[in-house]
Amino acid sequence: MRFRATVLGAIVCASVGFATLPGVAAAQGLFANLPRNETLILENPEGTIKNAGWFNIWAINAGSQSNGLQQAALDTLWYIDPNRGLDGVWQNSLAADKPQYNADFTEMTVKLRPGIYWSDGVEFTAADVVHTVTTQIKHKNMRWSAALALNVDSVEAPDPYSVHFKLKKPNSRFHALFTVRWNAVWIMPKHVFEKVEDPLKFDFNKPVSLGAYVLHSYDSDGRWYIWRLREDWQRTTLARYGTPGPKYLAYVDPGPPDKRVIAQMNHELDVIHDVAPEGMFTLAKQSKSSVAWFKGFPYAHPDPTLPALIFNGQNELFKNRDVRWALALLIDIKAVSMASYRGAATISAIGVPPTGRHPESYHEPLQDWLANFELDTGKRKIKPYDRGIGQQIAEMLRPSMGEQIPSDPKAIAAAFGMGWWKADPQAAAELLEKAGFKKVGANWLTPDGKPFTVRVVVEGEARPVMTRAGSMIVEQWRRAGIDAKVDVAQGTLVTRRAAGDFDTLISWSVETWGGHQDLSFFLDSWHSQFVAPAGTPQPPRNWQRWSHADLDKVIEEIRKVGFDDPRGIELGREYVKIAVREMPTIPLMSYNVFTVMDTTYWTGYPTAADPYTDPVPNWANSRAMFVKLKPKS
Amino acid sequence: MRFYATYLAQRLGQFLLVVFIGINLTYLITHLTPIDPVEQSIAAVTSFGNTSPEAIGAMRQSLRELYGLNGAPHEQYLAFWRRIATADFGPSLSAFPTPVSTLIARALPWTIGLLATATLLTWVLGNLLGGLAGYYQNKTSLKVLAIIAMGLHPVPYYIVAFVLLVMFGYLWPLLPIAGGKAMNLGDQLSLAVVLSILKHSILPALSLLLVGLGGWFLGMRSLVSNVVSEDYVVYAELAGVDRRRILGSYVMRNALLPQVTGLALSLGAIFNGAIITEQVFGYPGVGSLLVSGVYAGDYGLVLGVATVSIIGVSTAVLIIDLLYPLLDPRVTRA
Amino acid sequence: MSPTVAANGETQRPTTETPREPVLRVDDLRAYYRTRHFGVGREVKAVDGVSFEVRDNEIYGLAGESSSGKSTLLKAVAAAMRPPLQVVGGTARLRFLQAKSLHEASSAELAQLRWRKLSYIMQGSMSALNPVRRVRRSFEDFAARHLRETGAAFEAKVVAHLSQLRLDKSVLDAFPHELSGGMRQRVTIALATICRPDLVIADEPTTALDVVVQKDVLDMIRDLQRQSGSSLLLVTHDLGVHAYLTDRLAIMYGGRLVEEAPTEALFGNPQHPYAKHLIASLPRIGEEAPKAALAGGPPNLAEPPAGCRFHPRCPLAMERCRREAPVMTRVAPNHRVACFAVAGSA
Amino acid sequence: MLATLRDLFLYNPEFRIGAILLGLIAGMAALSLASPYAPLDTFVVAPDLPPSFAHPFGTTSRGQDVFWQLTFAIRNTLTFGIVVAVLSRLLSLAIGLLAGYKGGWVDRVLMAINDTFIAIPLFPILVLFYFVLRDAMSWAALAIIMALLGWAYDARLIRALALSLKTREFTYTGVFSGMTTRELLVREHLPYVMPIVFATTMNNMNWSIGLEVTLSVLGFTDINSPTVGGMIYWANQHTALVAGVWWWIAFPVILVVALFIGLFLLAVSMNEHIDPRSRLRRMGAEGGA
Repeated sequence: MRFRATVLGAIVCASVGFATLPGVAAAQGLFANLPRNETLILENPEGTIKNAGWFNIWAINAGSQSNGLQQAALDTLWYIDPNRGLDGVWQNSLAADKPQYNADFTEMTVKLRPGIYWSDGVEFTAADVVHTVTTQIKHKNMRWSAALALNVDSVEAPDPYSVHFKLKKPNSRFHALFTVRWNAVWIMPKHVFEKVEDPLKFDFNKPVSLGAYVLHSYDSDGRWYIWRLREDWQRTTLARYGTPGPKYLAYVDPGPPDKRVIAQMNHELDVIHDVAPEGMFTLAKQSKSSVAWFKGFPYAHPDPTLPALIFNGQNELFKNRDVRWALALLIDIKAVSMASYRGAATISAIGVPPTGRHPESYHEPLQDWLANFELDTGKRKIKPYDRGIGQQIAEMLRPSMGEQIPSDPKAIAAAFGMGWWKADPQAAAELLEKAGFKKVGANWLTPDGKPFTVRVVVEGEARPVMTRAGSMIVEQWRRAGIDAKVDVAQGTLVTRRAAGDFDTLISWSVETWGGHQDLSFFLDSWHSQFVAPAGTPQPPRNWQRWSHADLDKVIEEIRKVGFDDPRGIELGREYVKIAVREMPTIPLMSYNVFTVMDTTYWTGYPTAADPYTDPVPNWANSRAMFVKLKPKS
Repeated sequence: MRFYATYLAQRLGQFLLVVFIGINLTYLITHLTPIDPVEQSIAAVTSFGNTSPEAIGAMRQSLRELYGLNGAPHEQYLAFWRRIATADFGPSLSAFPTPVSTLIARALPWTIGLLATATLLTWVLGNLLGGLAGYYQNKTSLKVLAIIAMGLHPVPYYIVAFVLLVMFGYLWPLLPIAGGKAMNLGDQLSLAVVLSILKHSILPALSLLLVGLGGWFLGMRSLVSNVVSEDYVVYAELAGVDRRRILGSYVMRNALLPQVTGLALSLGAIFNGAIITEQVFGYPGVGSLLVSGVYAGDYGLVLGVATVSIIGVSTAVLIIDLLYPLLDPRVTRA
Repeated sequence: MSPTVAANGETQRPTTETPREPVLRVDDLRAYYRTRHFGVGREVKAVDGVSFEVRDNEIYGLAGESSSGKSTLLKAVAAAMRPPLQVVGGTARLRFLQAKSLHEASSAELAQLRWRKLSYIMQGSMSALNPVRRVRRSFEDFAARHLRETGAAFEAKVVAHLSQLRLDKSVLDAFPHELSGGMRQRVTIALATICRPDLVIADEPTTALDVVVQKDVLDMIRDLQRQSGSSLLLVTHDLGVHAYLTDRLAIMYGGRLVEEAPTEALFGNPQHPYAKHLIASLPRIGEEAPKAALAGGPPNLAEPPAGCRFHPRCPLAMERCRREAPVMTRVAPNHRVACFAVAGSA
Repeated sequence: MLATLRDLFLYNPEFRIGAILLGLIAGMAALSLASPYAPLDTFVVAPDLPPSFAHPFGTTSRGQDVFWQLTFAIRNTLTFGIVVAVLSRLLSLAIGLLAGYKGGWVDRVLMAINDTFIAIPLFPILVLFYFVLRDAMSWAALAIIMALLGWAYDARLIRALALSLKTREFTYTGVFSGMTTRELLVREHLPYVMPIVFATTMNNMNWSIGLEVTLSVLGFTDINSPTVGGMIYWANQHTALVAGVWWWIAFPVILVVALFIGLFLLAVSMNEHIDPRSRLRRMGAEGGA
């Protein structure tokens, strides 16, 4: 008996221990010994960083980029804000002025901002820029080696505050390399790197900052990084916008979506990078202090990125424009929007993100052209565009979402997008028949009599929203008699996308500055010169491996006009029209990121009401937040 | 002791076989993966950055050389065994240029610390209670325990872990739901650190305990109720030998023997646990390292972790096997 | 082995004239196996109304073919019953027991007298010892409490006792599986006798052993019994052993005693037809004629035959035997038989 | 056989409960044939509705009726478990009997491999397989892989039994009457081994289904064919718990737990039926009362 008693006793003790332990340790919250009201906690979507102690961002694929390093500690010549920007979209950061090109775009001169210092007290000068360029050209495996080597013939610093580039061939977009859209070529500290013999093997720990924050501490297991505001933050480029609010920045890995939601409900995560829509709605409902880009539905911040259904242009089935169009007309975008974003999507019929300053330059001017666009189904001519679909989505949602849904048409267009292609199975069938397909019973057969099989590659839980969009499209195609299946690629998506190992793919081959109408950021890569032969890896971003003579002409002309030349926009519209006629990808919607911000400790987050920058915290541009955030009093 | 020698030889042979087959399996599978580490690295570089197409072409070439993926398969295989022999899995592709061994070395303490302790605790507790339940067959308290065990035992581990997570992380947010210890505590050992580590390990450990307990409990219970009808137990009872002595030295002692073998066999399953536990509770360790390695197509890392886990598990099994004769004097004769 | 051997064994036997209160008195004891499986109840009347007594300083033998219920009887008088075996009637009284029957004694009281007063030698010594425990520890477990000695003194006592069974003290450090069958049997005997209990109950103690080993083991048992003065209740189907060792002998058939008498009397002049048959079937040197085998087999104790349980096989069976069961009747001092044909109407 | 089953059902509570649970679940699976909705179609009903008369188990955020979705899920999951069990039984029978009967080096080699499969951590290997096969990892493929990995433990049991059978007379007579090994194993030994095979089937199903659920919950299986794990996977994708759509997770979990307990109880009761010692204990326990 006593034996048994002791055992049970032990169990009781154990359980009591379990119960009390939390109480004991509860004293320390998420962060031990860090003043919560001076700390801004942000999600780093990279998750847990495997080699936490690596800060040499110039070495390929080494450490983390968005653990605060590129947002808070590094700097480069220019920034283009994806939204309105603190004082305009274009920001001269380390550069004192815009880039000056010579007439034929073979030389670029940069004037640098004086009085900027590294966190170890050394002044920043042109020598650092030159060293950044020459070092990466010398060591060909560094992050921007290839890009620089390809363009730069020579670089020198006539004086400490100016840099002069000679280019190998004309390139009116060379400065883009040094212009932050998410990231750019970051400037490295000459006085540190000139001492290391192999910059590829150098971990740059602890990093010397050019930005307003320095590394305070980090987790050797890579789950969190803490950055401290520099005492001499006035000697950084951020100073001219005012005093940074947070004394500490903590970039953390909060785990999967539901854990992120829980964390913010417990006020232990100020900025969530992204969650599933349901998580967003939950926070909107249950967490009074949480705010998002839009005050109400659809909440999410539209990134200047355009998810689309991408055809593999080298797949025989999809070489025929009519087939591509038929599949497009089998899509009910309303259902896709509901399935993926629960309606919180900004749809776009054309290959330009409906975000930032793009609608005014592309979507709005092209509405009439789209409305009159005619498609020959072989039996008849139809006008597939329905400019009312954004409106219809809003009406669909109004019953459940109520006054959260705006009523002003402009607001609706901004939130839900303008028009899209009317689902038209009849026309789709006609197009398929025109392309030589036959419908036997309920199923479509290809011209050579095989079942019409389409696999749609999606990424899986890494991008739930895109996965859902893909599943919905598959479902619609299946209902139309096509043997469609979802193919969850998980981590292999990137490889398979590059290798052209897919029928169709939910991804994006359209990314833009957002704040600037220039499309070259992605469009240049659509030139036929970059389309890899089938079976060989495809350079980014022309994943559709599709080329068209007219488009090549457009691209080549863009290369020769200035960055801010209005001609650039006209050429952009040309691209849009070609893409509509050819439908190489089926544009769906902007990549709306459910970035949620907790106002318990901080106020002044960027929102649609005050769109001074992109709140998505892994964008280097999000550094603008730091100067606008004020502690909640 | 000739018997022991042969026994030892057998065990060692088995050990080597397990390691050999296991490692070849992982090598085979990992090298069949469609993931191209180079493309992965390039993707990581260009996913958001603005790098021009030709640039990528140039970079791809140099990376291939850098990662040494150009050798013929058999060369890669031989090189692979050479590296295993020297416990050098090369640099991690997803954490280039940090060596895989470093990553594993960093993760291993977490996994071992959590799983080893949880498993042993479960085993001891499960056998104790099961033994008692088998011996005192009509103690209600133990009957209740048996029913609970029966209910919990067959539930898949993920579900138990998940339910715990929801209960204590969300419905009643009492315990941390991610990480091995509180952030910004510093790495030097202090009471705060220990407490924090304990606190973070409660949920994972509890989940492992709940799931493991049932099996041992039920197993031990039926073993004991078989042993009590053995002659030597009956005889000892006839001799009026002290009940506790009978329970301890006669019943438990003999019933435990198969359970020890069971422990050895279950060690393989422990590593399965590692992956799920670490995924569900965001706990650091080799399990999550493996998954992330697989996602990133990190050959070196995946191979390293799989290899280490296989060697680790089989070593543990070996140790138990070698200790077994001390527990059961008959084994080396059999 | 033959009764002649037994006969000269008899000469050294001190006769016990004045019987005082017996060590063990069994009265009309009934012990049944009651099982219930898949709802079907089953009752095996393994011991069905047995009475006898074991006196001081005697070796009382109990013989019978397998499934005659003798081992069950033994379990019953040793209070070694586990379900489904249970005593349904009668008493088994031990002299040194307050309770009027073993089966009413508290487990505490039993624990008190076990091994000091009442010990047991198990059938099949192979499995009687804990396989993972050295012999020494078994002795400590079994005897230390009663001998009230520890350490060297205790050890010395054990070693001395072992030597009486011609066991070297090295066996103390052995594991059971390291000992030969004979040694293991002697170890169990040593275990059972070291406390010099009043009554030792032995169940087929030598069955597992080969004849030669058997003989010295038997000798040792006798010597031990003689100089310890404790009584021995010995059960075996081997009449040779009985003839060689026991003072009085009872023969059991179908869960009942059929005859009881001093051993030489029983061998010399068996009364009950079954006993006659048993004795007759013993091999004798130099005889040719094959023995007449008895028709039929032992009764199924689940549904025993009515009346005398032997009647279906009995050459002398008469009408009455089919109806009533005969009781043990005195046919001579110390000689009881249960048979109408022999004892007439009792 | 049927009689035994009836007796088991009448007199053995574990068996009774287990059988009833499984019966209910099987019935549920059968209902899938009557489902008004196609398993893969989404947004066929209003999303996120709590349990009600119209939707006894509520509806998912994908606009599916949880109840009807579950009928398909449990059907696939059950089928999966059965397929794995059957395949792996065949393997463990063949190997166990052969090793046990042949003995010698055959036995040593087979058991060495056997123990290897017992000791190797399976989960990493399964995950790796998933990444190799990608969308080729249909549940059929998974079933085969699991069968190939899941025979070892029971093969040992069967071998042990075969070893004991080997020494029985009928084996010798069989050998002397010139039976081939195959004939001998099939005609003479199989009947003795069958009961154990049945019992292990239950455990094996628990094992395989458990792994399947875990894998698909982590998204490591083909999400095109609905399984219980797959449902939980989708629920997690929609952060159902924090979104308050608890019924999306609760009912699958309840169902799968019921399934496991049912199988487990059957296994226990069968074991008891097979193992005479424990049966005797049961008899004793009740007789003594």
